[in-house]
Amino acid sequence: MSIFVDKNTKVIVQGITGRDGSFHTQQMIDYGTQVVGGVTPGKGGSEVSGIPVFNSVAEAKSASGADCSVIYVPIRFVVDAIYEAIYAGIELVVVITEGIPTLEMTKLYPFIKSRGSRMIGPNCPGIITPGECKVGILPGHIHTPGPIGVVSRSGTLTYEVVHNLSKEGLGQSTCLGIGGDPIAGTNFIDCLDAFQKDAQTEAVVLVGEIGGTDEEQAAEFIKKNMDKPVVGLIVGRTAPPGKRMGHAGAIISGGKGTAEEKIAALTSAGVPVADIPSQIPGLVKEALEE
Amino acid sequence: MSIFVDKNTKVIVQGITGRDGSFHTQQMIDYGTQVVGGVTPGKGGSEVSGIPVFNSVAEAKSASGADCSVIYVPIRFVVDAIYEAIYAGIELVVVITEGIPTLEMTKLYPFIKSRGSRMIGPNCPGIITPGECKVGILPGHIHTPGPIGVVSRSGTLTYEVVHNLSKEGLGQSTCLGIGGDPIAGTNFIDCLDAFQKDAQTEAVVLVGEIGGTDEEQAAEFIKKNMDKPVVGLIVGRTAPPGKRMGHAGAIISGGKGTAEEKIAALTSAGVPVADIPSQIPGLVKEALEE
Amino acid sequence: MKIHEYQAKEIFVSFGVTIPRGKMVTTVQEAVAIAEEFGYPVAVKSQVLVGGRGKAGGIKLAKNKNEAEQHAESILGMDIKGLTVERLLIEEGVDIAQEFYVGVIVDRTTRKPTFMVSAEGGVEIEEVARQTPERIKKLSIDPFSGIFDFQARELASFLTDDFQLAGRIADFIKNLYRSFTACDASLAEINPLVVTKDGQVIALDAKINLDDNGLYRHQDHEQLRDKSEEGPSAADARQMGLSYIPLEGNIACVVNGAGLAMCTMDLIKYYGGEPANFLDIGGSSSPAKVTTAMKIVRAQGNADALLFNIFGGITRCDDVANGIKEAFAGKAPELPIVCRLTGTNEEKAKEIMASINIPTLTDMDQAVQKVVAVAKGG
Amino acid sequence: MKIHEYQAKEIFVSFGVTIPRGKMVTTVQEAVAIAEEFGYPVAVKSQVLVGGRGKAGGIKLAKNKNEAEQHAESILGMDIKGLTVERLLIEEGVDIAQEFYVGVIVDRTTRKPTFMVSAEGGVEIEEVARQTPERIKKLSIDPFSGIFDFQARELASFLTDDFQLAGRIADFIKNLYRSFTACDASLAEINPLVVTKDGQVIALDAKINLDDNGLYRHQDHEQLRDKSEEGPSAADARQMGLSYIPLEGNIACVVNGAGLAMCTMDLIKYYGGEPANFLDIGGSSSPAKVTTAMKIVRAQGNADALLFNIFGGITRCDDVANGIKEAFAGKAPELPIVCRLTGTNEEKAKEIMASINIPTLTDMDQAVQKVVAVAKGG
Repeated sequence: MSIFVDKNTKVIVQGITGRDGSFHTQQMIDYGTQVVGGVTPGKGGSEVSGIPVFNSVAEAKSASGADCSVIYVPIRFVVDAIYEAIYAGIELVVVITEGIPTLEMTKLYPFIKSRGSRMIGPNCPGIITPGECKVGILPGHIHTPGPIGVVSRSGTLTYEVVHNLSKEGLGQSTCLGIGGDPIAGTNFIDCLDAFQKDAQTEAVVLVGEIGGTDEEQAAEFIKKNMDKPVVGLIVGRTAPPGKRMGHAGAIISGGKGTAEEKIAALTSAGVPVADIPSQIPGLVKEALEE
Repeated sequence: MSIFVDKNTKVIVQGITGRDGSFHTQQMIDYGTQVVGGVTPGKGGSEVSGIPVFNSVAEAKSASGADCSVIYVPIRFVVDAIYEAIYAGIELVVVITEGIPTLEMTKLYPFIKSRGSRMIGPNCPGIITPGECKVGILPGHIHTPGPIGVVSRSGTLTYEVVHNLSKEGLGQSTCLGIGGDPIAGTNFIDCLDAFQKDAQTEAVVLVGEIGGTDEEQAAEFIKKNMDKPVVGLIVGRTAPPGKRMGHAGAIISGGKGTAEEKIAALTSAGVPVADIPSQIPGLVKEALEE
Repeated sequence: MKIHEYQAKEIFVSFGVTIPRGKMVTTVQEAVAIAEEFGYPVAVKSQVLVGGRGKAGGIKLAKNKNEAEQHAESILGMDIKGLTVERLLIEEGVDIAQEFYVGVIVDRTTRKPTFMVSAEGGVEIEEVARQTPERIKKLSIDPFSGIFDFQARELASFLTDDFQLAGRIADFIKNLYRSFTACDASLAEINPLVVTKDGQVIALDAKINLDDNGLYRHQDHEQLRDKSEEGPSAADARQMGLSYIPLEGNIACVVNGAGLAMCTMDLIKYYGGEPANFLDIGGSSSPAKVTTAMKIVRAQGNADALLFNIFGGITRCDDVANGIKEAFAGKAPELPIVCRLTGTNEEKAKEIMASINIPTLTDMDQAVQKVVAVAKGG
Repeated sequence: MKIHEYQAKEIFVSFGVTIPRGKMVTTVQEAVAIAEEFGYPVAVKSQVLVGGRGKAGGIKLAKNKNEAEQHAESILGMDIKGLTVERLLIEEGVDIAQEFYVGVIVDRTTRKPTFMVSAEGGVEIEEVARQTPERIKKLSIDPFSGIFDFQARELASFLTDDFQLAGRIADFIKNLYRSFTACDASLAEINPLVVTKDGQVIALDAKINLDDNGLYRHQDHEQLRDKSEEGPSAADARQMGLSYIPLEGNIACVVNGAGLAMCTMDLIKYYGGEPANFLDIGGSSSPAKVTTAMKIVRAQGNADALLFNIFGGITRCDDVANGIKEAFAGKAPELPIVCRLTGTNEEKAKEIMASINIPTLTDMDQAVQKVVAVAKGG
């Protein structure tokens, strides 16, 4: 078991003929992901890494039966590409592209909900169920199958955390980055809920950062709805207020969204919070032993 | 029993201080309708026929517990008034005002559905459950309580039909006009479905007219889903194609929407169709006797 | 409200839809001057609010000054389905490589703005729909979000396999949609949309029907109304808030409510008569509406008898009776009148009508049977 | 992106939001000339991209030419929270009757554009939110349909019982919303919105933060950027697609990924050091990004040691190593460098680093502990 993707997930790649799209298509195939088609308007009929390219998601879906799409198209076309995927009935859309205007997200979010689909991202590294399916740009080799769910607002920091877990023999059920934007298609609660219900997952690592109140809401959710142990990490303790720390969503504004508040919320929900990534495997092991 | 409104329905009047609004408020009160409040922005604190006036639907609803609103506001304000009612959580909105642009209806219709509310109209005479509740501008005195449901795209023609029924001793469960616009908040099928489920209703009279395919769809619905008898009347047999017969929706265009097609559809669904209104009571009695 | 081709094109061009160079003229001299300015060939196109102009000889191509003059002369003043041509659109000739149909309407079934496109350009779309429906692609648009690029591409791809050309058609389609919504149209249609030999995408013909219900928020659209084609009675009716449609029969009828008015027409026919008009005086009562209705019926001239059919709800019967009294102002009616008045203030109305010696009935069937007999001279 | 008050007001006024008559100037002479043109009193307002200008003495009222000159002279060149005042906004004085707060942001919790209004105008809204939250009204807007009239009225009615005035404030609010969405703002704030003694509704102060993610579709917004306040390093970083924030510490760090970069800063602090910056070179690998990062670190000047922390995923470690090699071009680094490189092409990177005599580590904790020790001179 796992969450959101597994060995049966059939993936199409929107923007497959682009630089990032073609590179990661090959990477996903190499990992064993079922990549069943690609989409680039006007390039229909060609192939990338042996995968057929279509002019539209509708065509790709009807030809391949895809249920998941990963989107690498340039920022100017990405919003339209997401609507296209949802209109075509794709259930899971993973958006790697960075830079969607927040006002577009205020429209996309309720629209996707109303259609019963799920979006992971935007501005995210993707999702991986080790040994089964990798969708996005995460480096496959650091992941090992196992009982730990990992969810993060970050990219490389997630790899750091996963690397630490794998090194200490803690394999992962599913790892995903939900993206660093102020509004994300999937948030911590969605993932925690799925991990709680997933038979393979025995504990969850939640990697948060400054900005917003997603971690506080996650803490509330954990307190009320989870019996599986959760271990936290919050970065940005040393970040100055009012400055955007790279991610559009990582900003302390109006005195809100500080690391202290988030750590306090998690701690009060019974979630041990690591000071540094290398403490995480130990905290997970302790939690599992209890 | 009845459909959509009954003696427990609590009604507010949007546009209560206007000419039509104040006149029909008194008429509704006289009929025995529970009119619990009125709304005219800027006139909050005043009274019309002893009914308190509020500045907003939200205020009127929270003060009165209204679940129904009837809208008489001028065309320039009517779309906003409808959204206001739905946002405030009003379950049934009856829109008397005529002239909403069709493109606005393409937005209002899915919005209201998504909120789980119902709109009757626009451009309609309203709805009456004889002896219990009258919402709109229908003349109350021609109605008598009884087992016949009446649904119509028209106003005065409905009165004509009801008048004929009452004269022949056929009282009504509920009578409503769904309005003469191309897109209506409630269509024939919605009403037929409700009448089918209503214990009081024993037979239904459906009064259609040229334009669109609502009657054809109703015929399809009757064939599949109804065991109560339905009697039909379709007007506009003599209407020339391409001309709007008063109602925005009453137009034969591209050879579609003729009376012949509608009559044929109803007949094939086992619905006897009257040539003229005065035949209706006889057809209803025959149907009830079978 | 229907508007002329040249007016539709003016709207389209303001939203970036490409149209041929052209100018509306009302005289032969102007037509020739514009043709000379544009160079030949030019199209000389009658501007009337009715379909089938081409078949009627109302659209001609002129290859030189002589032909331009001849065509302008023959088309101006021409009668097309009862309408007199008073305006011409002179348009630069276009080298046509391909012709398509592109239209957008509000679809009553899906309740959404809906595109229809077909590679069968230049022919009647209803004909294509009947004979080869698979050659039409329909696509509904979410009115909140508008048309997406992928949808415009999907429509364009149905018309051509050439991706570059599809891109230009997709842009055209997006502009067409913007025009459609911005002016509250009920229909915006390009037939044919042509691709020129040098690859341009152009609206060769153009049609917009404006939603009458949208006119109140487009004050500027009132000036698009061609009052000469509407006729004075229709203008009177519109200004007074009446719905009026002249018909061929000889029994005029004045009714309150569109459904009841249609029903009255049907009933006249059912009892062996022929209605002379559809005339709905609407819901709210006002003697002025009745006098206007009387004026319209008189102006139309083809009636042998007049039926009032009023079911008083909001409309008060006495208001109608007062209107009738006012309309005759003491003089005897010039044509026989049958009056059916029932409902609100029925008794008062009867008194008023009695004062001018017009009897009233309360039953619709009786009234219609009587007016049919009267019109036949019975 | 933050923009100046005078720029925000230019945007607002183009959407019908009323502002006082005003002009931006950069010299005392201009300031006086404009003040003379407007007549007195005028407000002399420093234009810097930081809050608290008033408290810092950056906003003054001039009652005559003398005062206008004095204030312009004292404010121009003034230092406000580290920023030098280079521009003034000279504004006509306004007779204030009432002051309100009106703002709209994208709320992360409701995921919708959300208004906040308060009758507590002119004071910090965060302060009001903390002390008297009931004096703030919040209302979320559906981004597809935009703000409805009834919502604008609801907000305005929270501010005043005067229905006429509420109507004008409601119009103001609708215009504010249009400005907000049209320019892809993340915040549009009027504090205070004032009602003048003759009943006008005016934006006395104005603030717009533009969503950085929206800039790509507003080419014209780039000219609003105040490069003088940004500094050359920030401009370099932006152009190269790096995220850079200078800090007070002495350990510079260059990291791939924002989360890992924040984590690195935290780790430096955790092990007893102080970070000199946040610097995220982003995902895709390019030696040019590394050389730019080096240039920025050098320009900042307060670093005693430099840490590279790279977790190679898409970023290839050898690209980073090549960038470091290029940046030094054979010369010895002017400050001690600690390198942590792990992941994609780690081995190749180690070889390159060895060729320029910089040892590499693979463990983040070790690397940070080492750089902290090095920076302390250990």
